[in-house]
Amino acid sequence: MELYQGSLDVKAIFGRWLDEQSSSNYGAYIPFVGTIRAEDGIEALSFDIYEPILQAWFDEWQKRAAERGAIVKMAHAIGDVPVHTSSYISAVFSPKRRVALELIDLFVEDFKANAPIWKYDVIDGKRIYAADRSTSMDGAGLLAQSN
Amino acid sequence: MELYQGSLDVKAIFGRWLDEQSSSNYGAYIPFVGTIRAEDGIEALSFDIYEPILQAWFDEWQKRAAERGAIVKMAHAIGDVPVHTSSYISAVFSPKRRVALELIDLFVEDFKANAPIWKYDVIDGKRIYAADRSTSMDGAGLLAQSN
Amino acid sequence: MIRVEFLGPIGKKPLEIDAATLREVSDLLQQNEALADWLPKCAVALNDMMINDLDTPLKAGDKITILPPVCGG
Amino acid sequence: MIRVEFLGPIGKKPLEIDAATLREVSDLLQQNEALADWLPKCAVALNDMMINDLDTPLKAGDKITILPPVCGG
Repeated sequence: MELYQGSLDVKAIFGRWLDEQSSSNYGAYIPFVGTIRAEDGIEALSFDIYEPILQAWFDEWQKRAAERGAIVKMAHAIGDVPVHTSSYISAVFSPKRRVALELIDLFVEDFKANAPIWKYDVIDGKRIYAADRSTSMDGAGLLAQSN
Repeated sequence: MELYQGSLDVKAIFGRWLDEQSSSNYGAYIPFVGTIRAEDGIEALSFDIYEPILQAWFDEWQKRAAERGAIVKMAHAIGDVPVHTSSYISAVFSPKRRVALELIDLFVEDFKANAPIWKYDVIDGKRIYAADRSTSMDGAGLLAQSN
Repeated sequence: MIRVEFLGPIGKKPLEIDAATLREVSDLLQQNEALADWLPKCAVALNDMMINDLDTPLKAGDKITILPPVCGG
Repeated sequence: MIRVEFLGPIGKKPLEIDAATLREVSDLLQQNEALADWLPKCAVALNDMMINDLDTPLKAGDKITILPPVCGG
Protein backbone atom coordinates (compact mmCIF):
# COMPACT_ATOMS: atom_id res chain seq x y z
CA MET A 1 0.00 0.00 0.00
CA GLU A 2 1.35 3.39 -1.00
CA LEU A 3 0.19 6.87 0.07
CA TYR A 4 1.38 10.04 -1.65
CA GLN A 5 0.97 13.75 -0.99
CA GLY A 6 -1.01 15.05 -3.99
CA SER A 7 -1.61 13.52 -7.42
CA LEU A 8 -0.29 10.07 -8.26
CA ASP A 9 2.40 9.52 -10.90
CA VAL A 10 0.27 6.96 -12.74
CA LYS A 11 2.84 5.76 -15.28
CA ALA A 12 5.56 5.35 -12.66
CA ILE A 13 3.33 3.36 -10.32
CA PHE A 14 1.87 1.20 -13.12
CA GLY A 15 5.34 0.48 -14.48
CA ARG A 16 6.91 -0.28 -11.12
CA TRP A 17 4.16 -2.75 -10.19
CA LEU A 18 4.58 -4.38 -13.61
CA ASP A 19 8.35 -4.67 -13.13
CA GLU A 20 8.03 -6.00 -9.58
CA GLN A 21 5.88 -8.89 -10.82
CA SER A 22 7.71 -9.42 -14.12
CA SER A 23 8.86 -12.92 -13.20
CA SER A 24 6.01 -13.91 -10.86
CA ASN A 25 4.21 -15.80 -13.64
CA TYR A 26 0.90 -13.95 -13.23
CA GLY A 27 -1.10 -14.08 -16.45
CA ALA A 28 -3.42 -11.16 -15.72
CA TYR A 29 -2.68 -7.66 -14.37
CA ILE A 30 -5.67 -5.34 -13.99
CA PRO A 31 -5.11 -1.85 -12.63
CA PHE A 32 -7.97 0.52 -11.90
CA VAL A 33 -6.90 4.14 -12.37
CA GLY A 34 -9.15 6.76 -10.81
CA THR A 35 -8.91 10.30 -12.19
CA ILE A 36 -10.54 13.46 -10.82
CA ARG A 37 -13.31 14.59 -13.16
CA ALA A 38 -13.94 18.26 -13.84
CA GLU A 39 -17.53 18.75 -12.67
CA ASP A 40 -19.60 21.07 -10.49
CA GLY A 41 -16.97 23.78 -10.73
CA ILE A 42 -14.41 22.01 -8.58
CA GLU A 43 -10.74 22.78 -9.06
CA ALA A 44 -9.58 19.72 -7.11
CA LEU A 45 -10.67 17.03 -4.71
CA SER A 46 -8.93 16.69 -1.39
CA PHE A 47 -8.54 13.60 0.80
CA ASP A 48 -8.01 12.76 4.46
CA ILE A 49 -6.81 9.24 5.20
CA TYR A 50 -6.65 7.33 8.47
CA GLU A 51 -3.70 5.11 7.74
CA PRO A 52 -3.79 2.50 10.56
CA ILE A 53 -7.26 1.27 9.62
CA LEU A 54 -6.61 1.59 5.89
CA GLN A 55 -3.52 -0.59 6.34
CA ALA A 56 -5.55 -3.19 8.28
CA TRP A 57 -8.25 -3.14 5.59
CA PHE A 58 -5.60 -3.60 2.89
CA ASP A 59 -3.80 -6.41 4.77
CA GLU A 60 -7.10 -8.26 5.09
CA TRP A 61 -7.61 -7.90 1.33
CA GLN A 62 -4.11 -9.21 0.66
CA LYS A 63 -5.13 -12.35 2.58
CA ARG A 64 -8.37 -12.70 0.64
CA ALA A 65 -6.49 -12.35 -2.65
CA ALA A 66 -3.84 -14.87 -1.56
CA GLU A 67 -6.55 -17.48 -0.99
CA ARG A 68 -7.25 -17.24 -4.73
CA GLY A 69 -3.57 -17.19 -5.73
CA ALA A 70 -3.65 -13.45 -6.45
CA ILE A 71 -2.16 -10.25 -5.02
CA VAL A 72 -3.59 -6.75 -4.70
CA LYS A 73 -1.87 -3.36 -4.87
CA MET A 74 -3.08 0.08 -3.92
CA ALA A 75 -1.91 3.68 -4.11
CA HIS A 76 -3.86 6.74 -2.94
CA ALA A 77 -3.34 10.46 -2.72
CA ILE A 78 -3.49 12.54 0.49
CA GLY A 79 -4.49 16.20 0.32
CA ASP A 80 -5.39 18.11 -2.84
CA VAL A 81 -5.60 16.40 -6.25
CA PRO A 82 -6.36 18.75 -9.20
CA VAL A 83 -8.91 17.79 -11.85
CA HIS A 84 -7.64 15.49 -14.63
CA THR A 85 -4.99 14.00 -12.38
CA SER A 86 -5.13 10.73 -10.49
CA SER A 87 -6.00 10.17 -6.84
CA TYR A 88 -6.27 6.38 -6.75
CA ILE A 89 -4.83 3.28 -8.37
CA SER A 90 -5.56 -0.24 -7.30
CA ALA A 91 -4.59 -3.44 -9.07
CA VAL A 92 -4.88 -7.20 -9.06
CA PHE A 93 -2.29 -9.68 -10.32
CA SER A 94 -3.52 -13.24 -10.79
CA PRO A 95 -2.48 -16.36 -12.66
CA LYS A 96 -5.91 -16.50 -14.26
CA ARG A 97 -8.19 -14.04 -16.02
CA ARG A 98 -11.48 -14.84 -14.23
CA VAL A 99 -10.03 -14.43 -10.76
CA ALA A 100 -8.47 -11.11 -11.73
CA LEU A 101 -11.68 -9.74 -13.23
CA GLU A 102 -13.75 -10.81 -10.23
CA LEU A 103 -11.28 -9.53 -7.64
CA ILE A 104 -10.74 -6.08 -9.18
CA ASP A 105 -14.49 -5.47 -9.02
CA LEU A 106 -14.85 -6.66 -5.40
CA PHE A 107 -11.66 -4.88 -4.32
CA VAL A 108 -12.61 -1.50 -5.82
CA GLU A 109 -16.20 -1.66 -4.54
CA ASP A 110 -15.14 -2.63 -1.02
CA PHE A 111 -12.57 0.14 -1.14
CA LYS A 112 -15.31 2.66 -1.94
CA ALA A 113 -17.47 1.32 0.91
CA ASN A 114 -14.94 0.70 3.66
CA ALA A 115 -11.57 2.37 3.15
CA PRO A 116 -11.22 5.12 5.82
CA ILE A 117 -10.78 8.00 3.40
CA TRP A 118 -12.71 11.28 3.39
CA LYS A 119 -13.28 13.34 0.28
CA TYR A 120 -13.70 17.10 -0.04
CA ASP A 121 -14.54 19.27 -3.03
CA VAL A 122 -12.13 22.16 -3.43
CA ILE A 123 -13.99 25.21 -4.76
CA ASP A 124 -12.50 28.71 -4.62
CA GLY A 125 -9.78 27.28 -2.40
CA LYS A 126 -12.34 26.06 0.18
CA ARG A 127 -12.56 22.43 1.27
CA ILE A 128 -16.17 21.13 1.41
CA TYR A 129 -16.90 17.60 2.68
CA ALA A 130 -18.50 15.51 -0.11
CA ALA A 131 -21.30 14.34 2.21
CA ASP A 132 -23.72 13.41 -0.59
CA ARG A 133 -21.21 11.05 -2.23
CA SER A 134 -19.99 9.46 1.00
CA THR A 135 -21.26 6.18 2.45
CA SER A 136 -21.36 4.97 6.03
CA MET A 137 -18.92 2.17 6.76
CA ASP A 138 -20.07 -1.32 7.75
CA GLY A 139 -21.27 -1.20 11.38
CA ALA A 140 -22.11 2.52 11.33
CA GLY A 141 -24.51 3.84 13.97
CA LEU A 142 -23.22 1.66 16.80
CA LEU A 143 -22.81 4.59 19.20
CA ALA A 144 -26.24 6.07 18.32
CA GLN A 145 -28.15 3.02 19.54
CA SER A 146 -30.55 3.62 22.40
CA ASN A 147 -29.47 1.76 25.50
CA MET B 1 -7.12 -1.28 -32.29
CA GLU B 2 -3.40 -1.96 -32.51
CA LEU B 3 -1.59 -5.08 -33.74
CA TYR B 4 2.13 -5.62 -33.21
CA GLN B 5 4.64 -8.20 -34.39
CA GLY B 6 5.80 -9.95 -31.19
CA SER B 7 5.51 -8.88 -27.54
CA LEU B 8 3.72 -5.69 -26.57
CA ASP B 9 5.54 -2.74 -25.02
CA VAL B 10 3.13 -2.61 -22.10
CA LYS B 11 4.34 0.61 -20.47
CA ALA B 12 4.39 2.52 -23.76
CA ILE B 13 0.87 1.43 -24.71
CA PHE B 14 -0.54 2.05 -21.22
CA GLY B 15 1.07 5.48 -21.08
CA ARG B 16 0.02 6.52 -24.56
CA TRP B 17 -3.61 5.58 -23.95
CA LEU B 18 -3.48 7.50 -20.67
CA ASP B 19 -2.05 10.57 -22.40
CA GLU B 20 -4.54 10.40 -25.27
CA GLN B 21 -7.43 10.59 -22.80
CA SER B 22 -5.79 12.99 -20.36
CA SER B 23 -8.34 15.72 -20.92
CA SER B 24 -11.38 13.58 -21.85
CA ASN B 25 -12.75 13.77 -18.32
CA TYR B 26 -13.03 10.01 -17.86
CA GLY B 27 -12.96 9.10 -14.17
CA ALA B 28 -12.02 5.44 -14.56
CA TYR B 29 -9.36 3.75 -16.72
CA ILE B 30 -9.11 -0.03 -16.43
CA PRO B 31 -6.54 -1.84 -18.56
CA PHE B 32 -6.31 -5.62 -18.65
CA VAL B 33 -2.74 -6.76 -19.30
CA GLY B 34 -2.31 -10.37 -20.41
CA THR B 35 1.11 -11.94 -19.94
CA ILE B 36 2.33 -15.31 -21.22
CA ARG B 37 2.73 -17.70 -18.31
CA ALA B 38 5.59 -20.19 -18.18
CA GLU B 39 3.82 -23.54 -18.04
CA ASP B 40 3.85 -26.95 -19.72
CA GLY B 41 7.38 -26.39 -20.99
CA ILE B 42 6.46 -23.72 -23.53
CA GLU B 43 9.03 -21.14 -24.57
CA ALA B 44 6.45 -18.84 -26.16
CA LEU B 45 2.92 -18.65 -27.44
CA SER B 46 2.31 -17.68 -31.05
CA PHE B 47 -0.74 -16.02 -32.59
CA ASP B 48 -2.46 -15.82 -35.95
CA ILE B 49 -4.97 -12.98 -36.38
CA TYR B 50 -7.57 -12.38 -39.06
CA GLU B 51 -7.64 -8.62 -39.02
CA PRO B 52 -10.79 -7.74 -41.05
CA ILE B 53 -13.12 -9.61 -38.71
CA LEU B 54 -11.20 -8.56 -35.61
CA GLN B 55 -11.59 -4.94 -36.70
CA ALA B 56 -15.35 -5.43 -37.24
CA TRP B 57 -15.65 -7.09 -33.82
CA PHE B 58 -13.75 -4.20 -32.22
CA ASP B 59 -15.79 -1.52 -34.04
CA GLU B 60 -18.99 -3.16 -32.79
CA TRP B 61 -17.61 -3.04 -29.25
CA GLN B 62 -16.69 0.61 -29.64
CA LYS B 63 -20.39 1.25 -30.42
CA ARG B 64 -21.54 -0.77 -27.40
CA ALA B 65 -19.16 1.16 -25.15
CA ALA B 66 -20.27 4.51 -26.61
CA GLU B 67 -23.87 3.73 -25.65
CA ARG B 68 -22.67 3.76 -22.04
CA GLY B 69 -20.48 6.84 -22.44
CA ALA B 70 -17.30 4.79 -22.49
CA ILE B 71 -14.55 3.85 -24.94
CA VAL B 72 -12.56 0.65 -25.38
CA LYS B 73 -8.97 0.10 -26.50
CA MET B 74 -7.17 -3.02 -27.61
CA ALA B 75 -3.66 -4.11 -28.55
CA HIS B 76 -2.59 -7.64 -29.51
CA ALA B 77 0.55 -9.40 -30.62
CA ILE B 78 0.98 -11.33 -33.89
CA GLY B 79 3.47 -14.20 -34.08
CA ASP B 80 5.69 -15.41 -31.25
CA VAL B 81 5.43 -13.95 -27.73
CA PRO B 82 8.00 -15.33 -25.23
CA VAL B 83 6.93 -16.31 -21.71
CA HIS B 84 6.74 -13.45 -19.15
CA THR B 85 6.03 -10.90 -21.89
CA SER B 86 2.67 -9.49 -22.92
CA SER B 87 0.50 -10.58 -25.85
CA TYR B 88 -2.67 -8.64 -25.08
CA ILE B 89 -3.87 -5.39 -23.53
CA SER B 90 -7.41 -4.16 -23.56
CA ALA B 91 -8.84 -1.20 -21.69
CA VAL B 92 -11.98 0.72 -20.86
CA PHE B 93 -12.24 4.45 -20.17
CA SER B 94 -15.50 5.60 -18.62
CA PRO B 95 -16.80 8.58 -16.68
CA LYS B 96 -17.99 6.23 -13.95
CA ARG B 97 -16.51 3.36 -12.00
CA ARG B 98 -19.42 0.86 -12.29
CA VAL B 99 -19.63 1.11 -16.08
CA ALA B 100 -15.86 0.63 -16.40
CA LEU B 101 -15.82 -2.43 -14.13
CA GLU B 102 -18.75 -4.04 -15.91
CA LEU B 103 -17.46 -3.31 -19.43
CA ILE B 104 -13.91 -4.56 -18.89
CA ASP B 105 -15.31 -7.93 -17.78
CA LEU B 106 -17.72 -8.22 -20.74
CA PHE B 107 -15.14 -6.93 -23.22
CA VAL B 108 -12.38 -9.32 -22.15
CA GLU B 109 -14.72 -12.33 -22.00
CA ASP B 110 -16.25 -11.62 -25.42
CA PHE B 111 -12.73 -11.13 -26.77
CA LYS B 112 -11.78 -14.61 -25.54
CA ALA B 113 -14.92 -16.10 -27.10
CA ASN B 114 -15.18 -14.26 -30.41
CA ALA B 115 -12.02 -12.44 -31.47
CA PRO B 116 -10.61 -14.25 -34.56
CA ILE B 117 -7.23 -15.10 -33.07
CA TRP B 118 -5.55 -18.53 -32.99
CA LYS B 119 -3.08 -19.55 -30.35
CA TYR B 120 -0.18 -21.99 -30.64
CA ASP B 121 2.21 -23.33 -28.03
CA VAL B 122 5.84 -22.97 -29.07
CA ILE B 123 7.84 -25.95 -27.78
CA ASP B 124 11.32 -26.80 -29.09
CA GLY B 125 10.71 -24.26 -31.84
CA LYS B 126 7.57 -26.08 -33.04
CA ARG B 127 4.16 -24.38 -33.25
CA ILE B 128 1.32 -26.55 -31.86
CA TYR B 129 -2.32 -25.33 -32.08
CA ALA B 130 -3.77 -24.88 -28.57
CA ALA B 131 -6.88 -26.88 -29.46
CA ASP B 132 -7.80 -27.74 -25.87
CA ARG B 133 -7.88 -24.07 -24.81
CA SER B 134 -9.71 -22.79 -27.89
CA THR B 135 -13.45 -22.22 -28.13
CA SER B 136 -15.75 -22.28 -31.11
CA MET B 137 -17.06 -18.85 -32.10
CA ASP B 138 -20.75 -17.96 -31.93
CA GLY B 139 -22.54 -19.70 -34.83
CA ALA B 140 -19.96 -22.46 -35.22
CA GLY B 141 -21.02 -25.65 -37.04
CA LEU B 142 -23.15 -23.91 -39.68
CA LEU B 143 -21.48 -25.72 -42.58
CA ALA B 144 -21.64 -29.13 -40.86
CA GLN B 145 -25.44 -29.14 -40.70
CA SER B 146 -27.18 -31.96 -42.59
CA ASN B 147 -29.26 -30.61 -45.43
CA MET C 1 -16.52 -18.36 -58.66
CA ILE C 2 -16.60 -18.25 -54.86
CA ARG C 3 -13.35 -18.21 -52.91
CA VAL C 4 -13.22 -20.23 -49.68
CA GLU C 5 -10.41 -19.43 -47.24
CA PHE C 6 -9.40 -21.52 -44.21
CA LEU C 7 -7.94 -19.60 -41.30
CA GLY C 8 -5.45 -20.33 -38.54
CA PRO C 9 -4.60 -23.94 -37.77
CA ILE C 10 -6.70 -25.56 -40.53
CA GLY C 11 -3.69 -25.18 -42.79
CA LYS C 12 -5.57 -25.70 -46.03
CA LYS C 13 -5.10 -23.69 -49.22
CA PRO C 14 -8.03 -21.57 -50.49
CA LEU C 15 -10.57 -23.20 -52.82
CA GLU C 16 -12.32 -21.66 -55.81
CA ILE C 17 -15.77 -23.19 -56.20
CA ASP C 18 -19.10 -22.65 -57.91
CA ALA C 19 -22.05 -22.29 -55.54
CA ALA C 20 -25.31 -20.29 -55.52
CA THR C 21 -25.98 -20.49 -51.78
CA LEU C 22 -24.06 -21.23 -48.62
CA ARG C 23 -25.92 -24.53 -48.49
CA GLU C 24 -24.16 -25.63 -51.67
CA VAL C 25 -20.82 -24.63 -50.15
CA SER C 26 -21.68 -26.75 -47.14
CA ASP C 27 -22.48 -29.75 -49.35
CA LEU C 28 -19.18 -29.42 -51.20
CA LEU C 29 -17.03 -28.98 -48.11
CA GLN C 30 -18.69 -31.89 -46.32
CA GLN C 31 -17.37 -34.15 -49.08
CA ASN C 32 -13.83 -33.18 -48.13
CA GLU C 33 -12.53 -35.65 -45.53
CA ALA C 34 -9.77 -33.36 -44.36
CA LEU C 35 -12.44 -30.95 -43.11
CA ALA C 36 -14.65 -33.49 -41.31
CA ASP C 37 -13.22 -32.69 -37.86
CA TRP C 38 -13.08 -28.95 -38.47
CA LEU C 39 -16.52 -28.09 -39.89
CA PRO C 40 -18.59 -28.80 -36.73
CA LYS C 41 -16.33 -26.41 -34.77
CA CYS C 42 -15.94 -23.66 -37.35
CA ALA C 43 -17.81 -20.39 -37.72
CA VAL C 44 -18.32 -18.79 -41.14
CA ALA C 45 -17.98 -15.31 -42.59
CA LEU C 46 -19.15 -13.98 -45.95
CA ASN C 47 -17.06 -11.07 -47.23
CA ASP C 48 -15.73 -10.66 -43.66
CA MET C 49 -19.17 -10.51 -42.01
CA MET C 50 -20.08 -13.36 -39.64
CA ILE C 51 -23.14 -15.27 -40.93
CA ASN C 52 -25.59 -17.76 -39.48
CA ASP C 53 -27.95 -18.63 -42.35
CA LEU C 54 -27.31 -21.50 -44.77
CA ASP C 55 -29.75 -19.96 -47.27
CA THR C 56 -27.55 -16.89 -47.68
CA PRO C 57 -27.32 -16.28 -51.47
CA LEU C 58 -23.91 -15.97 -53.05
CA LYS C 59 -22.62 -14.09 -56.09
CA ALA C 60 -19.48 -14.33 -58.17
CA GLY C 61 -16.46 -12.92 -56.35
CA ASP C 62 -17.80 -13.58 -52.86
CA LYS C 63 -15.30 -14.64 -50.22
CA ILE C 64 -16.22 -17.23 -47.62
CA THR C 65 -13.97 -17.56 -44.58
CA ILE C 66 -13.86 -20.62 -42.32
CA LEU C 67 -12.91 -19.73 -38.72
CA PRO C 68 -11.78 -22.54 -36.39
CA PRO C 69 -11.98 -22.30 -32.55
CA VAL C 70 -10.26 -19.18 -31.22
CA CYS C 71 -8.12 -18.32 -28.22
CA GLY C 72 -6.86 -14.75 -28.16
CA GLY C 73 -5.19 -13.07 -25.21
CA MET D 1 -8.84 7.42 30.74
CA ILE D 2 -10.14 6.56 27.29
CA ARG D 3 -9.20 8.75 24.34
CA VAL D 4 -11.90 9.39 21.71
CA GLU D 5 -10.76 10.70 18.32
CA PHE D 6 -13.00 12.11 15.58
CA LEU D 7 -11.80 11.60 12.01
CA GLY D 8 -12.14 13.46 8.74
CA PRO D 9 -14.88 16.07 8.42
CA ILE D 10 -16.23 15.86 11.99
CA GLY D 11 -13.66 18.49 12.92
CA LYS D 12 -13.85 17.91 16.65
CA LYS D 13 -10.88 17.73 19.02
CA PRO D 14 -10.17 14.45 20.83
CA LEU D 15 -11.88 13.80 24.17
CA GLU D 16 -10.43 12.10 27.24
CA ILE D 17 -13.21 10.32 29.12
CA ASP D 18 -13.79 7.67 31.80
CA ALA D 19 -15.78 4.66 30.61
CA ALA D 20 -15.77 0.92 31.37
CA THR D 21 -17.58 -0.21 28.24
CA LEU D 22 -18.35 1.14 24.82
CA ARG D 23 -21.97 1.54 25.98
CA GLU D 24 -20.82 4.17 28.47
CA VAL D 25 -18.95 5.96 25.69
CA SER D 26 -22.13 5.90 23.63
CA ASP D 27 -24.12 7.40 26.52
CA LEU D 28 -21.59 10.19 26.96
CA LEU D 29 -21.29 11.06 23.27
CA GLN D 30 -25.05 11.08 22.77
CA GLN D 31 -25.25 13.94 25.25
CA ASN D 32 -23.08 16.02 22.93
CA GLU D 33 -25.35 17.96 20.59
CA ALA D 34 -22.58 18.64 18.06
CA LEU D 35 -22.40 14.87 17.46
CA ALA D 36 -26.15 14.21 17.08
CA ASP D 37 -26.04 14.23 13.29
CA TRP D 38 -22.78 12.32 13.08
CA LEU D 39 -23.26 9.36 15.43
CA PRO D 40 -25.95 7.51 13.41
CA LYS D 41 -23.65 7.57 10.36
CA CYS D 42 -20.34 6.81 12.06
CA ALA D 43 -18.51 3.51 12.45
CA VAL D 44 -16.28 2.85 15.46
CA ALA D 45 -12.82 1.42 16.02
CA LEU D 46 -11.13 0.38 19.26
CA ASN D 47 -7.35 0.63 19.10
CA ASP D 48 -7.63 0.76 15.32
CA MET D 49 -9.77 -2.38 15.02
CA MET D 50 -13.30 -1.94 13.70
CA ILE D 51 -15.87 -3.02 16.33
CA ASN D 52 -19.58 -3.84 16.35
CA ASP D 53 -20.40 -4.67 19.97
CA LEU D 54 -21.51 -2.05 22.51
CA ASP D 55 -20.58 -4.39 25.36
CA THR D 56 -16.92 -4.32 24.38
CA PRO D 57 -14.98 -3.76 27.65
CA LEU D 58 -12.50 -0.89 27.81
CA LYS D 59 -9.29 -0.38 29.78
CA ALA D 60 -7.20 2.67 30.60
CA GLY D 61 -5.26 3.90 27.59
CA ASP D 62 -7.70 2.54 25.01
CA LYS D 63 -8.27 4.65 21.91
CA ILE D 64 -11.70 4.91 20.33
CA THR D 65 -11.95 6.28 16.81
CA ILE D 66 -15.13 7.67 15.28
CA LEU D 67 -15.26 7.24 11.48
CA PRO D 68 -17.77 9.29 9.47
CA PRO D 69 -19.04 8.25 5.99
CA VAL D 70 -16.19 7.58 3.57
CA CYS D 71 -15.52 8.23 -0.09
CA GLY D 72 -12.08 7.17 -1.25
CA GLY D 73 -10.97 6.97 -4.85
